[in-house]
Amino acid sequence: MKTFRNKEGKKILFSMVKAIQDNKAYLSEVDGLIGDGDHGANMNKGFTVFETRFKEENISFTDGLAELGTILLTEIGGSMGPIYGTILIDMAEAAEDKDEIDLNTFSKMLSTGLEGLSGIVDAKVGDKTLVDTLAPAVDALNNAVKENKSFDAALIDMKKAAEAGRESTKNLVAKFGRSSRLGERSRGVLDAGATSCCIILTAMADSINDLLVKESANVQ
Amino acid sequence: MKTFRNKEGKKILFSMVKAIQDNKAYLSEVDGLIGDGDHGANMNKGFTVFETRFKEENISFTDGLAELGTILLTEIGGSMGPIYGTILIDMAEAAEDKDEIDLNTFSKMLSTGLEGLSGIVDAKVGDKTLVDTLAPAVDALNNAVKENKSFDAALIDMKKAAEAGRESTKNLVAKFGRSSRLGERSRGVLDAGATSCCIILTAMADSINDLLVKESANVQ
Amino acid sequence: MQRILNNPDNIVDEMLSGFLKTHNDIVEKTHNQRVVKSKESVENRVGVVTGGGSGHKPAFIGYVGKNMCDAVAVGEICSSPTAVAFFDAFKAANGGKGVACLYGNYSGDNMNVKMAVKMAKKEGIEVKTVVANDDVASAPKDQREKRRGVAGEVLMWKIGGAKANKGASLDEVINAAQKAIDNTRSIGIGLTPCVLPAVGHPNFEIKEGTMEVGIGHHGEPGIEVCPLETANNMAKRMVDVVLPDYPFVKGDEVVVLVSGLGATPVMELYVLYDEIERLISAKGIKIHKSYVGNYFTSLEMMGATLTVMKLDDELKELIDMPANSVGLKQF
Amino acid sequence: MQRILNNPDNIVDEMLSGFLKTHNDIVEKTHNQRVVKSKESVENRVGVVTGGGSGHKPAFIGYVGKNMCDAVAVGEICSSPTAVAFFDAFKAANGGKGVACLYGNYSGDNMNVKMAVKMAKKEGIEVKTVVANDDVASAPKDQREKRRGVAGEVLMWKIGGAKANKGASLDEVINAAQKAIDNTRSIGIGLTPCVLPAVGHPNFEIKEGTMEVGIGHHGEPGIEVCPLETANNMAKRMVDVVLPDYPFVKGDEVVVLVSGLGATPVMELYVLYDEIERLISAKGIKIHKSYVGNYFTSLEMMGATLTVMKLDDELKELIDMPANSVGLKQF
Ligand SMILES: Nc1ncnc2c1ncn2[C@@H]1O[C@H](COP(=O)(O)OP(=O)(O)O)[C@@H](O)[C@H]1O
Ligand SMILES: Nc1ncnc2c1ncn2[C@@H]1O[C@H](COP(=O)(O)OP(=O)(O)O)[C@@H](O)[C@H]1O
Ligand SMILES: [Mg+2]
Ligand SMILES: [Mg+2]
Ligand SMILES: [Mg+2]
Ligand SMILES: [Mg+2]
Repeated sequence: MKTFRNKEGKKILFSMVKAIQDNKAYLSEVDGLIGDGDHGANMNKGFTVFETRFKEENISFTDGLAELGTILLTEIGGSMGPIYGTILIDMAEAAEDKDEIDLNTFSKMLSTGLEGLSGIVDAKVGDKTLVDTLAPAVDALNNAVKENKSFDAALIDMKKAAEAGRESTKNLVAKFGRSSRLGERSRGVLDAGATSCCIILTAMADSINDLLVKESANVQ
Repeated sequence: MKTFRNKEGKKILFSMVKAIQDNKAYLSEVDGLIGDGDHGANMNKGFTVFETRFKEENISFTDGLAELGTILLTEIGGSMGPIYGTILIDMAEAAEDKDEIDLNTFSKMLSTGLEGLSGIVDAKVGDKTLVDTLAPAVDALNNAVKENKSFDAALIDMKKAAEAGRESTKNLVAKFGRSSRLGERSRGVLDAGATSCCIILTAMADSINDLLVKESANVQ
Repeated sequence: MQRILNNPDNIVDEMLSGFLKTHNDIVEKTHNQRVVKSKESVENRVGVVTGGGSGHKPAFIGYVGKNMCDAVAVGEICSSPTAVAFFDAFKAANGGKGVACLYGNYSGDNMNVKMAVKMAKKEGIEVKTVVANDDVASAPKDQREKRRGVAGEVLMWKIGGAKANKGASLDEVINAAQKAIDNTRSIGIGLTPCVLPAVGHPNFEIKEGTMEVGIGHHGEPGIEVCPLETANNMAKRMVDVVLPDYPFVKGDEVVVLVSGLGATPVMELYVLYDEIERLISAKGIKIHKSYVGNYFTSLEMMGATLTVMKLDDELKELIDMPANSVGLKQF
Repeated sequence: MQRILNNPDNIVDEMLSGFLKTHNDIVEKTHNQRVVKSKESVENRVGVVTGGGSGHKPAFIGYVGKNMCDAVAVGEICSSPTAVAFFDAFKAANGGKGVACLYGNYSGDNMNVKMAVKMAKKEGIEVKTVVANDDVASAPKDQREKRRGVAGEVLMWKIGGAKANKGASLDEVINAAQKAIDNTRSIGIGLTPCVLPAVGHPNFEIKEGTMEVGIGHHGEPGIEVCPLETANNMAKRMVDVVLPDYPFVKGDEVVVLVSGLGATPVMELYVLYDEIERLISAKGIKIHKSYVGNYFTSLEMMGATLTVMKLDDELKELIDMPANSVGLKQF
């Protein structure tokens, strides 16, 4: 109930893939309101390349994150390539030697991802980017660690924080990316990156939770 | 009642100008159905240049026809420049030495205009062009001369023939000009040139008729 | 109508004014406001003239320049220039060795050129003409004299202009240009109509989801309206009409020109050419040179034309000669 | 969507394939499918690289060639190329004297270039960058670092490419390109939106009868939406934003570039330029050279951009040097 096996983590990656694929049109729609309407296509492309390439492969959670990140970084371009590429690769590096991933490790992974992102973008919380989803999610995990919460409870906190973070972008004015040129006119609409980040984190949390349940079933 | 004075013919020219101006949009609309939709604009341009240039001038019917024809030929281009330019200039040449214009002269003028046109276009009656209006109008005048009809009766015949000619184009397939590329698809619609030609001849007939009435009033 | 205009009636004059300011290294004005001439000298060689309606940028004025046309008569939008403009263009291009007037087969142009040639004759200027009729879709093969001239005119000008600049006689220039157009076939596919500024609404319709095969540069209807196809199918359709008409066969060497009709993104022209090249090469026909871009447009129509010209030694040498006009520059 | 497409996901690759076939006298492919290089040698001189999203034809690949860029990284439509593509472009343009990467200020490009520069450093290739930020409408003057790069990039490439070909050092090339962009200001007016092929509908709206002043190349909203104006008023509006920002003043010598956004008929660009020229000249500013045409587009958007660059002796010499790229040829 406290950990999941790194080598079983392929399921997590493929649930992330499916979540992005299912939301392709929605994400483009969100991006279309104040951006250029391609966020769904951008994300879907990278995630689907990963799916095709690793469908038949045995791959661990951290190796998969690194591979997915590398695909985004080297084959997708745009903003999403470097942004999600950096987050995922740095997440992977933070735990690549682990067989079992517990809350502490997972929390460190996400923090490292956020740090990596800060190295390449200047956006802070409140700037109406995916940082508004990712940063509170990281905080939620860190707090859960501090408060000794269980992994599954922590995941629920993370999801809630991510959702709240995503929702917060609605009332913000964009400061980075294409929508930033809109100024006040960008208010009132979700940020596309914050939305996709929430979708990814939610899929991650839900499928980790499934693995935890399975683990605990095995243990019992 | 049998003639009008050449030097009083400016009124005829300006009634032709007005008729074209009033029908600018209509002619473009007709041309738009199977041509490129500019016939009204093309005609209007030349006729309006003439209006502007000769509004304040004293000019006879034949001199006016020659000037209008020259403007069309040298300043308007397209198909209408050479076509109407040739018709009008040749009409003028057939009577430039006349002080009084009677039915015989007028009939010869229009015949000469049609001949001039034949020199530059290959279209015959039935090819869905302005020839379908002009040729029967010429025939009607020639017949009226043969039958010794009065000028005003002849003008009525000419108008009827021109109208019938214009209407005949509806059921024809275009053989010349842009609409000819349509083949069967050009059937069912009036020809733009035949329509403008009918408008011009009708205006001509009506204002000649006014002059004739005035002449006869003077004589009585 | 989302357009950059002042009074639509003045658009041609304003355009010419802007054009002359921008390209004063290549062109200059003449005393006739509707005639533009090249800065190249025509002294002691044949002059090359063309002319046509406006709205086909870079045609027609964009093809004035070194080894291309020497003077151009400019008409209103989609309307032939006046006879006087053609005549004045002949005068501007006359260097004493005669003038080759290379133009497209439209009734207005035919009439005005005919009258202008007469005027020139009276003044002792010898003018001979070639009438481009490369548009396969505009009449059956046995009525080639009825076919319109489309983007193949660009190749005709290139050949005629180059030949004139080699010092050839008027007959030689005319023969080369005539051979160029005789060896050339084109077809267009239209995807959206265009709006004449003075009219304000499209004067023909192409329904969303359909395309018009064989459309003319003024929206003259084509041979078939059919459902919109993929780029590859459009390529096949165009190649299948153009190649058999000449016919171009295995072993031939050709020039291929793919032109956009105006508003189609140039990126898509390359997508189309990619497949056209594959299809033509697969038939054993060698593409010596290709041109892809907006060479002959119709305001903001969407769609594209394909033009193929068969080369022989003379045409090959002439097509490869440098050119410096606004619409065609090659080193 | 009336477009010439196969699978929208493959459009960039198909376009590149067609482009390479057509322009094999100027460009060649590299082992990275998304990197196109010039046929000109970079041996023993600085190489010039750019890159950006697709859909801006002739930008970016159209500016590869003699005295222009040496290699270009190609992205998806309106999306930055990958870091790896930039890196491979650096390698392709590296002749041992370093590489100048001259690109536009977009967040994706900034990130990918930054990563690529790091990769290059590891391999011992020295890369320095200039980020174009000529779009006056995209941020206030005191935040120039936030401004987008638009059509002024073409002038930056012309200057950088010419300087590199004169054998200048990397720092000299960078300084010239930086000066070029520092001396350059642009603004765009959008009249219609564009449709990304993979999306299928416009992702922003410009209502019929209105225009968007200051619009970006990807439809980034401008500074003002107002009722559609005459060409002359648009010209005034553009000139009135661009001139005071630098500011360009009486006695200055400048280059003016008017680019269409894609679907606006080129004829209308000349109408616009005609008035722009009048307004600029009336201020006592001398136009040394002007470019009017589709130099930097956004698929099938309608509208136009105005770019003005102030010249000094160095820039004047460099802008006048010949160039042979698909998008810019001058003798
Ligand atoms: N400079 C930046 N810093 C942080 N996030 C950014 C930045 N630029 C873009 N983003 C994020 O990327 C999202 C847009 O992604 P996407 O539409 O795929 O790329 P693009 O903006 O290149 O079209 C935005 O909603 C925002 O969350
Ligand atoms: N070759 C021709 N012979 C006779 N009439 C012609 C010919 N070409 C065009 N026309 C006439 O011209 C009319 C069209 O005129 P207009 O629209 O002004 O010119 P354009 O066809 O150049 O746009 C046609 O309706 C037809 O009557
Ligand atoms: Mg986007
Ligand atoms: Mg017409
Ligand atoms: Mg017309
Ligand atoms: Mg994008």
